Amino acid sequence: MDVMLALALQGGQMCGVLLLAPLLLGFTRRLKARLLRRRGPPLLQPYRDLLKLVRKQVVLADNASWLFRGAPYVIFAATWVAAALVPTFAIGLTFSWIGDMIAVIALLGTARFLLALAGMDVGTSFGGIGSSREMLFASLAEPAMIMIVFTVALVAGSTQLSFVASFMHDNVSLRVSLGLAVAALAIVALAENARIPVDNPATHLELTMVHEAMVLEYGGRHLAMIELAAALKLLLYVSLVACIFLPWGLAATGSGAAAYAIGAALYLGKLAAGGFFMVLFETSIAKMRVFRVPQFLAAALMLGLLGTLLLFVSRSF
Amino acid sequence: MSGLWHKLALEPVTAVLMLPLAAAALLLLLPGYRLGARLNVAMALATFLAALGLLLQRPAVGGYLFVDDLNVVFVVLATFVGFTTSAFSASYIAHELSIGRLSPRYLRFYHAMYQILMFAMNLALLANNIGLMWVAIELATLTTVAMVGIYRTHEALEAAWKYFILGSVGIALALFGTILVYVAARPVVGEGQDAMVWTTLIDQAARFSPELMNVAFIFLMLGYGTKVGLAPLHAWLPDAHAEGPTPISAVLSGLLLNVALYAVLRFKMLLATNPAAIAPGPLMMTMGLISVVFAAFMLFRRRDIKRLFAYSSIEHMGIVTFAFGIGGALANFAGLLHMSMHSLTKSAIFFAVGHIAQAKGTQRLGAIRGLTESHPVLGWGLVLGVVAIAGLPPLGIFMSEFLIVSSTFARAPWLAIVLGLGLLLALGALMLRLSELAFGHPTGSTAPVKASYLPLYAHLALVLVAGLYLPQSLVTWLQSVARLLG
Amino acid sequence: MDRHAFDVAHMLAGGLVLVSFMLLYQDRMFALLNVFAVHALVLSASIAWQAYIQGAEHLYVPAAIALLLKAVIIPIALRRIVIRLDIHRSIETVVGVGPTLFAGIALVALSMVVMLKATGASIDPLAREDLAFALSVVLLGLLMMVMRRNAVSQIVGFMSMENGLLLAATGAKGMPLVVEISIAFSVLVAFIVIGVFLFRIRERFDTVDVAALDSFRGERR
Amino acid sequence: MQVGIALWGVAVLLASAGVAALIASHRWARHVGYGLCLGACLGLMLASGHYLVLAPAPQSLHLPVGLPWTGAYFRLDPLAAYFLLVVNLGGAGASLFAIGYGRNEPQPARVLPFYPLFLAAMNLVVLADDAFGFLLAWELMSLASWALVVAHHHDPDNLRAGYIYILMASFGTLALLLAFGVLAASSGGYSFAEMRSASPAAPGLILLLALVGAGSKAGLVPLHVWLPLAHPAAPSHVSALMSGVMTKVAVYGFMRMVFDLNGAPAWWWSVLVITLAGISSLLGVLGALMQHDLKRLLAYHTVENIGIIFLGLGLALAFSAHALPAPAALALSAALFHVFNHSLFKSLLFFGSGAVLGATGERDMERLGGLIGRMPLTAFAFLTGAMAISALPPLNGFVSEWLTLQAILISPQLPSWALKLIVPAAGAMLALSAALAAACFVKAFGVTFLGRPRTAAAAAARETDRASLTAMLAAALLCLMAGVLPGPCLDALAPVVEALTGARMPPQSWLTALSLVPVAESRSSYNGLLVFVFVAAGTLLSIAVVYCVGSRAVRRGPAWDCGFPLVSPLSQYSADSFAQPIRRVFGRVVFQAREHVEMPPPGDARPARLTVTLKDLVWDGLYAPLAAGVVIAAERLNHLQFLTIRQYLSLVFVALVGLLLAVSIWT
Repeated sequence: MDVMLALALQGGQMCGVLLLAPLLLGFTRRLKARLLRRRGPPLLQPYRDLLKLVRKQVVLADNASWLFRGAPYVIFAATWVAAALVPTFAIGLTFSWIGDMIAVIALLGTARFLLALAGMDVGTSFGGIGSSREMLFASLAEPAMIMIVFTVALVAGSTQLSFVASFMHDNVSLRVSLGLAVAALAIVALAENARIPVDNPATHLELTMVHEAMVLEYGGRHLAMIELAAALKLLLYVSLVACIFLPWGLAATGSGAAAYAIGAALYLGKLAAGGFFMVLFETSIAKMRVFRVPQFLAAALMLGLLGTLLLFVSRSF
Repeated sequence: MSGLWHKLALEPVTAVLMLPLAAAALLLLLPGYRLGARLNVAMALATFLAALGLLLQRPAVGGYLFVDDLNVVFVVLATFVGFTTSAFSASYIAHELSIGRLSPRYLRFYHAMYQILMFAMNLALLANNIGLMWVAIELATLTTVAMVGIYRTHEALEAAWKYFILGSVGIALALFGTILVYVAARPVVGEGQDAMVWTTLIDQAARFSPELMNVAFIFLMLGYGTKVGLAPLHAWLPDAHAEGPTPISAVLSGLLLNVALYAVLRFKMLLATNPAAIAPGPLMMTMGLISVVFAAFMLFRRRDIKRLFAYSSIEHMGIVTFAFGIGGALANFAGLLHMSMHSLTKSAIFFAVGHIAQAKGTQRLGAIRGLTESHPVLGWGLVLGVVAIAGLPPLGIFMSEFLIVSSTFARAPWLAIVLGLGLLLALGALMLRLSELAFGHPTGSTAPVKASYLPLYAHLALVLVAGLYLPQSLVTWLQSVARLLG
Repeated sequence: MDRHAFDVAHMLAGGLVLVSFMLLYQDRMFALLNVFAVHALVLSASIAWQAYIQGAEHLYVPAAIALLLKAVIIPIALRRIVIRLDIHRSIETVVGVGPTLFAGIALVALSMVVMLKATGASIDPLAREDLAFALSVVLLGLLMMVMRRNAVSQIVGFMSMENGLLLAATGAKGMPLVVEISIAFSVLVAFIVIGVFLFRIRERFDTVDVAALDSFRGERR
Repeated sequence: MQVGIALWGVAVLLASAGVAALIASHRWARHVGYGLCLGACLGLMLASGHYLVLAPAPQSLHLPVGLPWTGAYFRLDPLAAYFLLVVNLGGAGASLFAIGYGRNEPQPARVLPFYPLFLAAMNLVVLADDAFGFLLAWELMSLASWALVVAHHHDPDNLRAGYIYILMASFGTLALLLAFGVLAASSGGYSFAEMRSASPAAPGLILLLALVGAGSKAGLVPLHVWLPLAHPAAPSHVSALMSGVMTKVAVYGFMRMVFDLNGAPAWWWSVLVITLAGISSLLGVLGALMQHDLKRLLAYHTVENIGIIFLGLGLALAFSAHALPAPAALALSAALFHVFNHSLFKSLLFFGSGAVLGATGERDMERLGGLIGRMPLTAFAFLTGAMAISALPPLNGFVSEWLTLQAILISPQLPSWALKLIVPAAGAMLALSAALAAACFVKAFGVTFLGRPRTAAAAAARETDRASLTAMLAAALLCLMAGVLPGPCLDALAPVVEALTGARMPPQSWLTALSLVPVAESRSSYNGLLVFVFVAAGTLLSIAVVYCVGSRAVRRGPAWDCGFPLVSPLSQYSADSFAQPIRRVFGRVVFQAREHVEMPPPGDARPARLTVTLKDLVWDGLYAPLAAGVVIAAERLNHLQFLTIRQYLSLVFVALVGLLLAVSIWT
């Protein structure tokens, strides 16, 4: 009986993640408009966009190859599995042990790898610009992420997200290395999700766009898949921050329905808070020049490395 | 006459000496060069078989001649390389005649001198009397000087003259050393004949006056060292190799250097048994090391193919002298092995170089390219030869260099490192030249040249087999000699 | 062997060293050849004297060879060659006569020190003296070859060195093969003289000046 | 018993070298030659696999060949068996590929005989159990690969590459020779058995020499300069062997000398190895990013992956120096597993570049493009290889990197301060080089296979033959299998790791659904199979849902060009332009990268010109001065050849007088 319950919970997590992602995107867009004194699109607008895109006819370039057509689905699936691995409302779900933090980062790496290749497939210079810059930012963001994982793993004694959350929940302690890790994670989250200081999700100006340049050639159902993947990635990062640094309210395995409900409610609150702080930060800063971003990300890498170094030197930091 | 015949047949020692002399006389008289060449090969083969006979039946130790483990190695090697070189020179001479560089009149002189050289070397190896050994080596020098100058070009004459002057000075110093050894031996061994007989000297050597032996060894080392071609005394060797006919270069590199080194070894053994005297090792090691490093550097700037391999001979003689300088059973074994491998490989290289120079009509390195394409058999023969001489496995020289460098590293680390770097430098220079010679677009004439490939590949096959497997009988024999050398 | 014999042998060997110094001193070609003749004469006298006091008849042969070949035939042959090939008569030295002589003195001192230290009491005094003088003659011969530029003077230097060797060989009492060695050496010297003549064949070189010879060194071009 | 079979396999290889030499120019020569090699490699693989599975006691065999009094010893122990498996797996793949690829080999007579010799030499290195046999096989391996590098000898660059290669190889062998000299001195004999029993006199010196010797063959940084020159110069199947397999034999050489013969490690060894490894991985990948020749790019990546392997080895040394066998076992397993993985995907990538070279005759990425349309299967295989080398999850590259990162996470237990600072830095370098590798392979795959063909040759490319394709797809499948089922592979490694570090990783393969738990369940676990299954299921589910809900209409049209038509394919991103941002960020420091733009004055029709100058600091700093020194010395000494006879005589005279003085003074 409890196997069915466990499977149901895991299914619930995966579907929940899928459904909430566009909602978070809608919420951030609306909040941003509000902060800029605009009414902003309705909360459920992203759902309508996705449905519209799915129903539209796909226009493919003449020399688009099988990679171009197949990539969106694999990108979506990889991001979806990664997002499902991060605990949202409960820890220790049935399949939570199939991958740890490094696996999550690597899955996102696979998605990015395929997206960059898809960008270059059609052979226009836009795809080239997008892929080249994306890989530049990735070559600094990914090591920063691994350094953050090192810091957290050295503090919590494990790289498994469920164990990290339970450890952080039990012995709450303000540590210098964790502070550095949060700052670094914030920077990397902004870069990975192509938010304001690194890349402007709203514009289509060739010189500035990175993520958009890669998907310029996509349309219809393929574009829907990629947009959904991007939303899932945003959700993943917010739930990652919530799971590691705000672990309260996560239901332990096998606890009652009430605990799960509280967990879900608190998770929604965390999402809203995460979205709010991100939008607040975005509206308060202008977009950086492209070659300023590597220094921005290098700062994240240095923070992560410093955190790891401190923990290597002595456990107490 | 029957007595002589009887003596000749039964006594391999006299056969090894008398055959070349008889051949020389015969060849002087024979007008036709083709017959002369064939006779030369036949007599060289006969001498080699006689030398093999020495292996089976050792004659008694005579006043003037004797055969022991050490010089049998050298005699068999000398006669074998002499035989294969004569086979090579037959086809080489044929080509030289066809392009007019040599006239038939000189060929009779050339073949006679060749056999006299064989006689002189065998005599030097078998001599029990150190004075007789000196005379034999001097005779060998004179014959090689005559043969180096045979082309009568300016360079050949200059090379011959230089070889003659430096050789004579070397011989003079060696004689003075021999006299000093006699003077040191006289109070202990008594006057006259037996103070010059090596076998009696080696027994009494412990009681000679050490200071006199030191001075004697210096003169002998510098005297015969000139003939070995060690570094400060090497000047004659590159030009003698480059300007003389290639069979002579092969004989020079393959045999004459070994004979001179054999003479130095004989006197080193005398000194080694005398505890009070200074150890001969350090002097030989320093001269050997200087030769290796000096020759390695000189290899880089050479423009003539035969001069390149002449300097390689200096380097390898340096290695062998270094090995004997270190002493001990392992290093001596490696030295003996290296010496035989070097003479086989270097003569094989000169066989290839001879035909290559004839095929391309020049000895300038810059003018010869793409041999493995224009003359595949010669090209790959040269590649195999250079790979062997550079000390790369699976050929024989790798084993001896392996033993020398690894056995010295434990005892004298810095010397082994200098030796290793010298070898590496030489390998670098040789491979640089080889990749220009053997590969790339072929230049010059690609007409096939009538060449005898048998001696070339026979030597390389022997070196290849020796690199992988040494028969046990040969090993025990070399080990006993190694112990003998002290 | 009484005192008297030792003094004569000692004087003759010393005389040979003195003549070697005179060889170093010469700067004219013909004078050099004459002094070399004297050098050979003193050598043959010393060999003959050794033969007499050691009672070794076979030593008279090298004495005769030294007298006949080196004192008479070779100087004359060289003189005729010098005239025929009009080799320039003056001898160019590398360092100058003064320093050469000074070097000669140093060499004689070195050979004395080396030889007397090397030959301890075990060897009879005459042989020790002979060896010391022989070594000095050899070294002076080598010095002459090194310090002279033209070929003929180098050859004379070589021959004087060879005379020193013969002095040593005869000095070592009872040394076998001395005759064969002296014959071998004379063959060598003969070859050298003929070599000089051969190399001198008109259409090849103008002079036998060793420096001109070197311009034909292989690989130079 | 298996060691006998192994030696028979080597004998077959040597025989096929002879046979190939005889029939080289014949039409069926390559089928026979490479077929024999394939068979022999498979046989050797079976023998070593059988041995590894049974894991009996080490078997040794003595032949009277080699050094006269010691003879030749051959030994099959878990370490040798594992590397035999890796060598022959790579060899089988390369031989299978070569059967097809061999047809566009201009001079088969120069490649066919040396190829089996090369394989035989590599097998012999792994089997040898005495110093002479080991070094003979080692140098024979270099000689055979040198002959293959100069096979295309009409191109002077190949000759230069071959020359630098043989020189560096001999330098490495000299270092190993000196190391064996020290080992033999303390143990009295040249056989490894004696060396193992006697504790060496100077283990630190032996480590340094082994690091120089094996490092130069593997391609650790200061000694790597020959690798990007030599590997691309050889025919592609040989480059695959050299990069994928020969570097592993070098790793084996290092492990045999340092882990097996050299006794207990000291703590500072690992500091040296880890620093070199970190620098190698970073410099290797940055070097690769700057290349636009496909095979040189792959060769630089070999340097990077060797850095990763040596990082694992360094960690293992550090843990065993501080008597922590369990983490040492984990680090060593990570390194050995990466050895297996790298030989797979590096061979696959070189096969792909060989197929491209065969189809288009071009190695320069700037002249390729759009090959995915014409060579779909090669593109798929190359993509799998690219994803594997960039350490992306479902494939095997990620698993070995994941294990190495887990090993780094355990290392705070190491007490020594130097390690506490160096290991995190090395971890950061590893992460950075993995990310840069992904960037590099997006460039390589994107510029070569995607977009529009830049030259006529690329446009006219045709798919390669079946044999090459089977080799590539088999390697790709193996990469996936190793990535999805790492448990059984790590259990196969266990006997090797136990032999060298005394401990083994907890048994993996029977855990719940084959997940990988290196230390403890609570610490970290990764299940390759389920990740792959979930991603595949996600993809199929999304396709199904979109297929049902959305439209299936597709219309082909011209690509979006912002209004002005982009006719020329040159407007696409080329390899240099793709790497330009990364070059600007990383290259300015590491390669002194400088860009110089010449704009013609207005009205002048001349094209603008962008020149990028890169300097190889290692070459300019270390090798160029060395070579210049040798040339100057040779020049100066050369004057001695042209002295006069008198001056030569004065040399003799000075030598004589000097020695006489020495004797008179000292005695």
